[in-house]
Order: sequence, then C-alpha cells, then structure tokens
Amino acid sequence: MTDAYLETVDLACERDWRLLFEHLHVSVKPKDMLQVSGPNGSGKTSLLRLLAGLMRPTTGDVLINGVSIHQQRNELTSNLLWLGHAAGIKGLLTAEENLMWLSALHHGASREQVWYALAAVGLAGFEDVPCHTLSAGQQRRVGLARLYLDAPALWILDEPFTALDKQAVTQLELHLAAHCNQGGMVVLTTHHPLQNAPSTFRELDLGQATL
Amino acid sequence: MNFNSFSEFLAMGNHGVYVWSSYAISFAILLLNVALPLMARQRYLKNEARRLRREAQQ
Amino acid sequence: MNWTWFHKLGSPKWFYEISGRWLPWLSVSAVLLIVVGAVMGLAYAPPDYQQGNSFRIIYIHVPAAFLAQSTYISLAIAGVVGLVWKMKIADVAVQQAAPIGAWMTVIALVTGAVWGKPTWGAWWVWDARLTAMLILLFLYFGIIALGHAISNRESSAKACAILAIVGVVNIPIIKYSVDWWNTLHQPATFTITEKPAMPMEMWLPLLIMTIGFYCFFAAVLLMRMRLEVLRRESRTRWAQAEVARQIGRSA
Amino acid sequence: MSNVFTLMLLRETRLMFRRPAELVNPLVFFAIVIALFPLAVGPESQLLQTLSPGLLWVAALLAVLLSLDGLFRSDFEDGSLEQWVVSPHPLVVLVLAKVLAHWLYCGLALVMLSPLLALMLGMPLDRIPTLLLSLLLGTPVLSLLGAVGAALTVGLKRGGILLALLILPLYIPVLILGSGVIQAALQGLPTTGYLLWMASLTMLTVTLAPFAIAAGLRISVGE
Repeated sequence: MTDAYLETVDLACERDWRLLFEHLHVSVKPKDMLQVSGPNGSGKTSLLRLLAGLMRPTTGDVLINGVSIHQQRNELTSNLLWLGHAAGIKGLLTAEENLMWLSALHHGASREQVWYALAAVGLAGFEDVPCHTLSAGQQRRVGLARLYLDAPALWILDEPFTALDKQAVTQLELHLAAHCNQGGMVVLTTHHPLQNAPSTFRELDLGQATL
Repeated sequence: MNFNSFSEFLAMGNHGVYVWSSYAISFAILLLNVALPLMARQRYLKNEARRLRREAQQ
Repeated sequence: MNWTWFHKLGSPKWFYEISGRWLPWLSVSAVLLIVVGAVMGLAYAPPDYQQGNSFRIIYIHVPAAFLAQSTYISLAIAGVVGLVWKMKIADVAVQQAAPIGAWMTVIALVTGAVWGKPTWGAWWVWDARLTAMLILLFLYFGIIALGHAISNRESSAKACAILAIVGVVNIPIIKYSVDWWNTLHQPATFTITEKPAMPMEMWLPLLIMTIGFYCFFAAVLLMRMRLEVLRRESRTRWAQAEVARQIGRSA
Repeated sequence: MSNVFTLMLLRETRLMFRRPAELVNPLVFFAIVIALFPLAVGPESQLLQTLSPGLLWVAALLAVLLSLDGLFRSDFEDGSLEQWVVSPHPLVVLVLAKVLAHWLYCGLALVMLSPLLALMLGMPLDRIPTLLLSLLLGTPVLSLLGAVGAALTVGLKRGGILLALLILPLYIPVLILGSGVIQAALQGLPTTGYLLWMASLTMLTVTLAPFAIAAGLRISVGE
C-alpha cells in the first residue's frame, strides 16, 4: 500500500441522485496497469475523471504520494496524460497543429517529435491535413499520437480503443505494456479484452464493486 | 392614534387605495413565502411515505 | 479563536437540530414585530407634511428593499464560504435564499410603484433607486434560473455562488452608474426614502418593521433549508429517521 | 507561461480565420440592428442623433452577446476544455488569452465598424473619437463578463437564452457609462472624468473576471 503513487481513499461518487460507487479503495503504483470495467452507467468514466482531478468526489479523496490531489494540482497535472472520450482535437486544425498545441499545454514538443509520433500511429503524410477530413479512426489516432511524444508517467485513458482497426489495437496494447514496463502507469476503460497485457495487469469491476 | 374615526383611517386622506393595496400585496407575498415551503414539505413527506409503503410491500 | 463551532455548523445534522430549536422563536418574533410595526406605522405615526398618508408605504418598502439588498450580499458571502471551506450548508443557503430575496425585491418594486402614483403621478418613474431595484431583481432571476438549469446539485450550487460573487462586485458599480445616469437625465424630484429629520414616532415603526422582516427572512430561510437538507441527506440514517417521525406525526 | 498565452492566441487566430463566417456574423448583425432603428422610429435626423449613443451601444452589446454563446462550446464538446484543466499551466492564463482573442476578433472589429454606422445615424464627426474611446474601453468588459456567463452555461443544452439572462444585468454599468459618455460629448460636456471611470472599470474586470471564468469552466467540466 505504501508504495502506491496514486490511490483513492473511501471514494464515493454520486451522479444525478444516483450512487455510482462508494467505499472504493484503488491504488496504482509504478509499472501498474489498471483496467476499469463494468456495465454501462456503472461509473467507469466518472472514476477516471475523479482520478484526473476533473471532478470532485462526493466523499473520500484521491491521493498522490499520500497527499490529496486538490492540494497539489501541479504534482498531478505535470505527471498526467488524460485522454477523454473526446481528445481535444480541433477539426479545423491540422494534425500537426493539434499535437503541437496539446503538447505545449504540457511539456512542449518539437516539430520533429510530433512528426515522429504521427508516423508511429500510421499517419505519416497526413501532418498538414485538417483533422475534420480524416476518418473517425484516424482522428482517434491523432489523439493517441500524444502517447508517442515525450509523455508523462501516468496515463488515464477513457476508451482508447474505440474506432481503431485490429492492427492499431494490437500496436496500442503493446505500447501501453511497454510504457508500464518502463515504470509508467496506465489506467484505462475498455470493453475489449486485452491480448497483450503486462504482468502487472489488474482489472477493477465496478459492476461488482457496488453490488 | 392619528385618525379621528375608522372611516378616516380607511380613507388615509385620499391615499387609501394606494396604502391599503400595497400593504395587501406585500402581506400576500409574505404569506406566499411561508406557504410555498410548507406545501413543498408536505409534498415531500407524502412522496416519501408513498415510497416507504411501496418498499415495505416488496 | 476556537473554530469548532464553525465546522460544526457545516454538519447538516447539527444544523437541522439547532435550526429546529430556533425556528419557533424566529417565527413568533417575526409575526409579532411585523404586526406591531404595521399597526404603529398605519395608525399611530403622524402623516408626512409633504406626502400625506401615502408615505406609510415606506414601512413596507424600506424594510423589503433593505432585506432584498442584504440578501444578495449574504448570497455572495454564503457562496464564498461554500467555495472556500466546502461547507455544504452554505451551498444550501445560497440556493434557498435567492427566491426569498427575489420576492422581497418584488415587494419593494411594487410598493415603490404604488407609492409613485400619488407622488409623481405615474406608476413607474425611472428613479435611480427603483431602477437599481429592478436590476437587482434581474440579478436574482439570473441566479435562480442558473440554479434550475444545472441538474447536478453540487455544480449548480457552485455556479450560483460564482454568479452571486460576480454580481456583488457589480452592485456598487451598478449603484454608482445608475445614480450618475439619473443626474445626467433630469432626476425625479424626490425619492421614497428621502426624509428630512424624522420624528421618533415615524422611525420607530420603521425600525420594528425592519427587524421583523429580518426575522421573517431568517424563519423562511430556515424552513426552506431544513427541507432541502432532508432531501440531500435522504441517504443518511438520521434523515430517514426524521422523515419517518414527520410522516408518523402528520398521518 | 507567456509562451502558452501566445500559442493560445495563435490557435484562436487560426481557428477564427478558418471559419471567416464567424468573424463576419457579429459585424453584419451589428450593422443590421443599427439599420433597423431608422426604419422603426423614422428617418428624422435630430431624433436619430439623440438616440445614436444608446443605439450604437445596445447594438454592440447584443452583437457581443450573440457571439458569446459559442465562445467555449466547441472547446467543451471536443474535449479541449478538459485538456486545459489538466494542463500544468494556470487555467486563468489560458482563459485570458482566449478572451483576448474573442475581443480582438469580435469587440475590436465592432469598434472599427462603429464610426461608419455612427455617421449614418447623423453623429457629428468631431464626436467620433469619444465614441471610439468609449467602445474601446467598454467592449473588453463585455467580452470578459460575457465569458463568465459562457463558462457557467457551457455544459447546458440550451444555454443561449440563459446566458443572456445572466449577463445582461451585469452589462448595465458599462452600457450606462459607455453611452452616457457619448451623450455628454454630444451635449458638449467634459468627458475625461467618465472615460477614466470606464478605464478603471475595465482594469477591475480584466483583473478579476479571469478567475471567475476559470472557476466557472472548472465547474462546467467537472459536471
């Protein structure tokens, strides 16, 4: 317990008069990969948003190294990569412009790094194409290209596999596992069973946690 | 007492309509402010009672 | 200084208990003070030498206007307390006080307009104070509408708190600019609260009425807050027990 | 930090110029509303001149209000707002850059168009500088206060009318001061004192409003 980087203490979440979960204790330490699963409406996305500090819990708290994230926002935000349902990609901007801006919000990246990342997700040649002309899967990849930039340690990903083809799914799985093996942390939701999970893989079923 | 008779009191020196209407409207609004939360409370308790009965039957 | 009372006040259960003890006293004193004040103001205060008996409207108008303004300020204070110290009771207070404040503004506006008819000869004159009151009513509408529009009650309380704080910063600016606007375009000759040295028989009822209105506000606010606290805490055991007790009593 | 500020301005500029219609719409709206008034009250030049300060200000205010509904909406829908909130850079700085961009492409554009419309309403040429100054000082307040409302209502389905309800009462001091200054100028009264008042109001809003906007966005994102 003590070596946990990110942990929740007695976390409860209530949405629109409905209790999604309560008394939730989760801990994530370096090299961990945690898949949050459960039926629709069981609070997967809410839990991820709580961990990312986007929402305030009804009761309980989220801690980093034992201190509440709301008291040390900088510690959280400078180590966090958050990819929500919508990844913050602007249709009117090109793939390169989008990535340059999103990385500038964190540590910044050079043009070469962005091009390398776009090539890594199979979008070489699409750098200066406005994103609204790309397909849904390609747009998703633009968001995921951030995982190939000089990325922070903690990744919180909401449904990263949607709209991806089989080959891209495998590639992303391997990339997530590699990140964990290098001491990173991944928390994600997905409906699809992971084929290439690292040894530290764990699953948290919210559907059962509340029952 | 500033008025010699009750009818004088009601007339308010030709301003009776204005004085009494504003007092009437104001007191009506004050009463409404008391009545609304009381009614909301009754409604809530009734709903809760119905819910409890329903749960007891199950 | 000992702050435990402050944090205790934040506990809904404690609030519910203590407010239950205060409520009867507040209600009784509100009724007594308002009745005594109204009788004194209507029957015993001498008529104004300029306005005659229509000035008796101020015994309603001034306390209501006073209360309307201070309610808005207290909204912002409760908002700050709720945002900074995360006190749940303050969140409840923000949303429950706003409608009462809006109703007080309506009273002030209606009585001001009725008073204007015999005094200025028109139901509505763009007098600085009445205009400022009208703007205050719009500010209240904004808070109430925002509170109803956001379904998540915690977000809605926080959003209302922010709007109230922004509004409170604006109130002195609005007052200044409306006064200036009024002098720029010939002002109304005299206003409802403008009084040359009032004799004691005239201002005593005003004082009693004002205190009575404050008690009334406190009593209604507590009533509304108690219901809202019961709703919000419906998952806790004490609230369920309280609801069961109330149902048993009313059945 | 200042780097992110300029990058945000650059991003907004790019987005704006790739949708030129959004750049032009408030301006066209402004011109149409001004054109409606002579049609409604008659073309008598003395009346129009008396009304012109108020007309110009009300029309500018409504044009800004109209453009505000979309200020954060697309950023909310495509997840950009979330990215700003989880960024280590202070949200206040990002928000200030965003609102500055809004003012540049909406408020400042309205200011530039206003002399033309003022002349059409019969305002004397030597009063145009006062008009420009009053709009120049007032429109940033419109953008900033409006952004507070936009931040609070961005997560709501039908935020448009609610936004107007929240913001219009807060616009009243700017409206009074802004149009009052021009009226005073038309009557030949001194205006410097009131322009200084407007300037201090603008400064106050620039320093305080970004915090309210940032807090509002956090609430809307956290919902």
